[in-house]
Amino acid sequence: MFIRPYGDTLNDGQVQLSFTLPVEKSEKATEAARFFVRKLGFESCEIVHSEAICRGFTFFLAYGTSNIEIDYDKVEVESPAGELCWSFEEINNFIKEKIKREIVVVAACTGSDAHTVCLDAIMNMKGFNHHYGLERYPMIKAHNLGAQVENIDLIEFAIRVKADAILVSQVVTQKDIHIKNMTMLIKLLNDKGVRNNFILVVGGPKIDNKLATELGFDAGFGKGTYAEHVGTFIARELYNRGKP
Amino acid sequence: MFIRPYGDTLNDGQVQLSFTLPVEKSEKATEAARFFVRKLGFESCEIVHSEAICRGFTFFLAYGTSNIEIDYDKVEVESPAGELCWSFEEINNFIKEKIKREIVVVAACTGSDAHTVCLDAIMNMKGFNHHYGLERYPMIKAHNLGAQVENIDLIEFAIRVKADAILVSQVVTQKDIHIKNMTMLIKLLNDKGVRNNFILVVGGPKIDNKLATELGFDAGFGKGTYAEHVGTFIARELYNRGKP
Amino acid sequence: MKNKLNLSKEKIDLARLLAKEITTPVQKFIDEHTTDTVERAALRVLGADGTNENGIPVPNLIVKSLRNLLSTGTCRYYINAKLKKGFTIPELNNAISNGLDVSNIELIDGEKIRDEADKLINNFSQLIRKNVNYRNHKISEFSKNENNPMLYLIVATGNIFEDVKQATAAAEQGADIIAVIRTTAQSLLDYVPFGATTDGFCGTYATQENFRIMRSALDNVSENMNHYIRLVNYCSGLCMPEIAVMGAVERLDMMLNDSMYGILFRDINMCRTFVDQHFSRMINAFAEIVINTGEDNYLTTCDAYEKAYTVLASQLINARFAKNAHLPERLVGLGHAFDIDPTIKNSFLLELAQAQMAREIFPEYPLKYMPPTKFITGNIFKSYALNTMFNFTAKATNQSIHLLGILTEAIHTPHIQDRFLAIDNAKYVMNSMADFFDEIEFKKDGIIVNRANEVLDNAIELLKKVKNTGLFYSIEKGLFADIKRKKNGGKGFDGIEKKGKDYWNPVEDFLKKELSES
Amino acid sequence: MKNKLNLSKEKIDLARLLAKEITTPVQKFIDEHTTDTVERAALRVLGADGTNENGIPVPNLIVKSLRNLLSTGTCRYYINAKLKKGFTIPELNNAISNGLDVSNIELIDGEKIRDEADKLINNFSQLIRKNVNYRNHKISEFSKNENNPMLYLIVATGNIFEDVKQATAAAEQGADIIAVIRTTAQSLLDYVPFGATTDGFCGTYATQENFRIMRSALDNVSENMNHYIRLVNYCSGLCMPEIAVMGAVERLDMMLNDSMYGILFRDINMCRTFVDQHFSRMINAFAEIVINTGEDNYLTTCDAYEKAYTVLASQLINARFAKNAHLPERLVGLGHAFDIDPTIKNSFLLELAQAQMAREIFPEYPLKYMPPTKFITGNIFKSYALNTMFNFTAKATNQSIHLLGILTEAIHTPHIQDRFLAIDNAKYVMNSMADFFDEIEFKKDGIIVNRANEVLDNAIELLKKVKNTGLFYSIEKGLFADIKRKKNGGKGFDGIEKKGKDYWNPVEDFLKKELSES
Ligand code: B12
Ligand code: B12
Ligand SMILES: Cc1ncc(COP(=O)(O)O)c(C=O)c1O
Ligand SMILES: Cc1ncc(COP(=O)(O)O)c(C=O)c1O
Repeated sequence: MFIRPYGDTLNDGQVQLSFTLPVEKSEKATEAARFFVRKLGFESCEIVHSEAICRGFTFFLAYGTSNIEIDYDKVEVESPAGELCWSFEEINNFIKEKIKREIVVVAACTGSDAHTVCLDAIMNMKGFNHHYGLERYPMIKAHNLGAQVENIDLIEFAIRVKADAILVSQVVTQKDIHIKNMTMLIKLLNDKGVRNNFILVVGGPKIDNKLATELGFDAGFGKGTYAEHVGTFIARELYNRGKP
Repeated sequence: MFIRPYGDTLNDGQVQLSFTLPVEKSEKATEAARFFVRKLGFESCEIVHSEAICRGFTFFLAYGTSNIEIDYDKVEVESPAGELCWSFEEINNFIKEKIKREIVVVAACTGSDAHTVCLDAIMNMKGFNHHYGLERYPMIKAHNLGAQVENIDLIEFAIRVKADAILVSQVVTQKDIHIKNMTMLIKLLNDKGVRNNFILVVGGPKIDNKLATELGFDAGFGKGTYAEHVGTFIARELYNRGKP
Repeated sequence: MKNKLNLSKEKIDLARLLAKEITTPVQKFIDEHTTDTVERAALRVLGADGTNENGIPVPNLIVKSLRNLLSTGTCRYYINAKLKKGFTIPELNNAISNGLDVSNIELIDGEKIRDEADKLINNFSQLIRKNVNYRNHKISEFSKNENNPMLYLIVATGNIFEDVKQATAAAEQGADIIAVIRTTAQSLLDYVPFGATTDGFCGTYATQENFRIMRSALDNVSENMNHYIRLVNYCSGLCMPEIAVMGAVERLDMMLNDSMYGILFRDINMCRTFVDQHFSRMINAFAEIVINTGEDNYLTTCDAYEKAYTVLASQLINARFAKNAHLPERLVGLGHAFDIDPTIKNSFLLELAQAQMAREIFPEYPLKYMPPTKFITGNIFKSYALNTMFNFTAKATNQSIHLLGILTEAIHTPHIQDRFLAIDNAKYVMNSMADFFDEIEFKKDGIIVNRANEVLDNAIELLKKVKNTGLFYSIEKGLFADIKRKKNGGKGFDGIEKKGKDYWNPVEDFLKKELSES
Repeated sequence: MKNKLNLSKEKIDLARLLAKEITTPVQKFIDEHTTDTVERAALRVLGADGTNENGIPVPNLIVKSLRNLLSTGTCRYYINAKLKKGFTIPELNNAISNGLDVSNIELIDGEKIRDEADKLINNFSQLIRKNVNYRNHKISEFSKNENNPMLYLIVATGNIFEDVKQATAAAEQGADIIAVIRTTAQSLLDYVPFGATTDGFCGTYATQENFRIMRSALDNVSENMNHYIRLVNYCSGLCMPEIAVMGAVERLDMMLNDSMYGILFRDINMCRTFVDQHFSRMINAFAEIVINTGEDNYLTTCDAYEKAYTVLASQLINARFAKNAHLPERLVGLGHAFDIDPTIKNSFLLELAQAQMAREIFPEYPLKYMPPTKFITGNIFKSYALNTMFNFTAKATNQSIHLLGILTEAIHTPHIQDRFLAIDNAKYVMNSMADFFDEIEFKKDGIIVNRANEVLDNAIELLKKVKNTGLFYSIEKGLFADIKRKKNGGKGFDGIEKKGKDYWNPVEDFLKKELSES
């Protein structure tokens, strides 16, 4: 099936754009904006608004018509880590029956990142949107180290409590600081030779499974994740590894 | 000078997009959206929001980073008809001194179009945004035939009052109805052999000089036009044609 | 409902009285006249339908052949032909479309014709009553899913099948009401096109088949969503009464229908319009269709701040004409709009004043509130903010029918996501301030209260002038929307006929009887 | 100003009294202690500046060498070294950065040291007074171009030179206030970085040079626009007092500065924070810098509806600590936020209640109102609607410092057009309802009034509990923002020192004297 954007007629290819060009507002600037949109590959383009937003900068709103089609059947999607998702009870029962002991999980918001609420949504008793956090799971022993934790402290803690899984939250991403942070964690784990002792999970609004696995994590979770997603993944992964 | 869109760093190429794809919301749909944006030629793309807006349709918001640069110096812009713009007094004086008689102008909103206010903004005494309309000009005899006027009636009226200029307003543009309308006007004028008796001007929010001249008009005026723009153009054009 | 504006009851009563006095002589004129389209509408009630091979509708063929007999009414000839030829209605329509001239057929006994008229009208009235019952039933069945105010969305692709998709999507998104915008300038056609159409400009032809297609699509989605979706079209222009009949049959729920819109904004002859609106409103009343009046057009044409009082004056006149046509208040959706220049200081307070004033002067009427349009630009973000304030005002003043502002108003007819965003905005705002109306009071002698009183005073002034001048002559003088129309000018003037002594219109008689009884 | 909420004056007085009683024992603790950074701040006032080749700032070098003498105060040694060596201040700083250890130098006569201290402090105070005069002059010169509430915009590129461009653009777009967001986690550095920087993450290092660069850029644009643009930074974290000194010197106009933020949200030791905030506030008071407190953080961390009363409780405590530091009310920008889940029915009414309550309880304070952030998603249109309602609330309740919501809050730090759209929205809304505040009254016992009273009651409950428990122990128990911090835990704990009998801090003495006189 080939698809294109839809405005009010199938395949009309309508796309809305907005951007700023570093030039004074003028007819020429508008023409440049139109030219830019056309160069992006739009068949036609209407600049519906232009406004001088400060000296030397003009803001444009445009609608473009695109002929680009994509073959929807051929779109491949990395199956997200959270695709399989059991309920609170199912997770606990699975752990009880298959792993037969409490799972130990250690979580932290690492580096300079201080967005505790994001990790808390997964960890805290109360959870998020009426989904309890991992601390509430009878079969999970959950340690939340909070925010601005150094990678090395996290690792040492995980070793000390014999963690099964390490959960990392990364919310600040400007200038790819999260990538540096995550890469460093993997490197430290490898240096200590303990990488394979843990299931390694990372989450955050700009994280996805693809990025996470590429960097050497076992899974990555993005927006809209609940504790169940992570719980299911860890329990199953632990079982699959035959670790219990 | 090469320019690119600007978000917060020179040449960062940041563009905001939104569009709807005719598929149910899913990870795959999001991947398709990302794929689409990449295929448009964006270097990188972040889908910042996706929402199921009704059965079978998903709305996406994206930010893309574009490497496309445009050479601003090479952007060519059809000098807009209203580039030169005299004041109310200047126009009247010019007519008085150079043309030495009242100019006759006939205006209408043609075809099925009934957006009188757009034409009124140019014609009425009161004008628009504190710019008087042509009716107020002592040296211009302005006839406003109103809306939903047939092309043929407009032409006949113009012939009858010996108009110097015919002004047409076109606001409704869906399915290019304005183009059909404008083309028909030119054809009828040619058929009657009177095309060159008139300065032919068209205006409307989606009209520009390029389109107008391509279709055979003498000028086209878009958003933000005032009576002064049109008055200047007509007076000058009439003088240039040596018609007075 | 608590009043907040401290408007004088005496003044309101005076304004109503003036409106009554203004319409009285016009109503007299109306009662004495018929028009082409009133006749065609009556014929449609009896069953006239279909077109000839040139696409000319059967009702038009009939009325054309009876041009010289119009003053006696056309129904008699249609029924006479049926009886004389022993045709069923479809056979008769078919014969007419193939050239049968009903004016040539000798008239049979009046009694028989009257009996047959009763039968045919009975068919019609059964159908309409069934529609009304169905609608009432569905509305009460699904009432808990209705928004308040009701959210009204438009579709305007020009293609009825594309419209259906857009309308279904809008309903799924949460709309209560779908209006199918009509193609540019259909109002000037002196006939109603036939069949399903796909070639409108910025709107879709109003045809009975298009009505049917959309109604059935919306009935479908209504059941899926447990939410009765109301359907709107335009009962306006040169064929007002006929479209009323078609809407009644196809169970439309609302109709744009104004007593003066066609005159002012479409240059349709005023005598014609007054007669047509009356007949069409009787049909709407019988079919319990809510009419929506078009006062918003004053504000897109003139300055909304300066001419605010013309809206109120027109509402009063519209309301009075509606009453004359036996429309109960609950079926009269008086129009107004949020269209004051947003750069004016305190423009929002002025909007609040106007909306609250309408609410207090017309407590029992379902007010139709139009969004900002004139000051909407291509800056879709700014539009979204304006629409947020508009949504706020509607809820804050308890409006009834809320036309959603579309962020791309200045760009194109709505795309599928434009409607979604509009509904999302309205739902957020209205839920977040659900009880605001009950929570606040306005300062005595504040900007809001003073503005409302000023507008009322100015409306009374205008109404007094109109009363003294007479409505016909007032329009000639341009007292409304600065637009001047000649009493004998404009489109459709030749379609008016003074009723003769022997004028007979069983449909009109039926409606009058029915409506004055109820 | 007219009160609308019918809040009991007795309750408000009680709440204030409780806050006073809560801070009294803490203030005693504060008065008895100094910290590393208080000493460094005092040294900076005297002139200590620069870094050594490893980038360690001179004030840090001095304090480090005096670690064991902290209880006597460090200023005496710095001045002593200057006199003994016959250095100018730059020469002295240079020597220290090259290894001079001021702790080793024999002390000269106390009288001479005190005289020199007076001289140095006089230099500082002249400079600050000049700044204050300049600011006051410009503010009054350009006052007619100031918005009300003032519009506060952030820049956060991480690069001071890029920040300058963004800030200039924002000022041209109509901002009154520019905040340069600080790089992630600078608050945890126990020194202040030096020089111009370009490598921050989601914010730019707070350095004196960066302050200077931005100040001069904004002074430029202020003149061009005839509009004094205020500059904000963070006087927060482990170096609170030092940043206060830098801000005073570089004529910042506002500082984020909270008495408990660092404790709760950055795990900085509570004793340290209390001492630091006091000293920093005295500097801010002297330099007439408006502080902005951080109560909004409670609402992004906990549920804004449930924990609304914690904001009020914290405001009262912050206000009291500010008073203890001689900050007049006009310099205390108490923070709060519009961050209730927007899907809650009547959430807007609840926001209105909270904002109006803050206004009425703190009539003389410049309230700092934070935009919705937590419920902002990638749907930038929806964000724009939320921000419209937020702008409405700010104007409707007469807030003072209005942080503009940015439509891309959930996506990135603001792009140039994001700020433009934010200002455009605010200006539209606020102009369209300019006089709303005076126009409306709230229903007695309505949702708004009841909510405000409920929040006040709950805040009093919390304050009572805190008073009985003691502030230190209350924080240990997690009474604020559900966060528990140990009295002896957290960062910077080892930087606290009990003042000895011979403790001498001429800067503190000067400030106390100056401020208690004025
Ligand atoms: C609340 C908030 C704050 C609060 C945090 C309070 C707290 N106690 O956590 C405060 C005010 C303190 C704050 C501060 C800052 N913030 Co902030 N903040 C936000 C905000 C508004 C909401 C975040 C939030 O609460 N989301 C709700 C949670 C539940 O959703 P979530 O993050 O998506 O989490 C889910 C998933 O991502 C996933 N997940 C997340 N972590 C993990 C971990 C694991 C293991 C798993 C499995 C899943 C998972 O599951 C969660 C639940 O579904 C966002 C903007 C926004 N609206 O998104 C900005 C935002 C995240 N902040 C931002 C910034 C820059 C900052 C600062 C660095 C600014 C500064 N320079 O001072 C500071 C400093 C903080 C620091 N040192 O890190 C930027 C980040 C930009 C970027 N991408 O780089 C944002 C996007 C705002 C912006 N546009 O500038 N912030
Ligand atoms: C007001 C309005 C109306 C009013 C018109 C009132 C009146 N008496 O004119 C009413 C409510 C009646 C109306 C009706 C319709 N409208 Co209308 N309307 C608008 C609206 C909101 C504003 C237009 C306006 O007043 N602009 C102000 C004027 C001053 O600006 P302007 O048009 O740009 O004019 C300037 C220039 O263009 C130029 N100019 C214009 N004409 C000329 C002529 C000359 C000679 C020169 C030199 C210059 C010139 O100078 C002017 C002054 O600067 C626009 C949306 C919008 N916000 O733009 C929709 C809009 C134009 N309408 C639209 C539509 C579809 C209709 C209808 C056809 C819908 C329907 N099917 O029923 C109807 C029917 C009208 C018909 N038969 O034509 C569409 C057009 C879509 C398209 N591009 O095809 C729009 C864009 C709305 C939308 N998104 O759907 N409309
Ligand atoms: C009463 C009424 N009729 C009709 C229309 C639509 O216009 P047209 O006459 O072109 O169908 C409107 C539009 O606002 C209206 O208010
Ligand atoms: C008082 C205060 N300080 C500082 C900050 C900034 O965070 P950081 O401590 O990371 O600089 C905030 C942010 O909201 C704040 O309110």
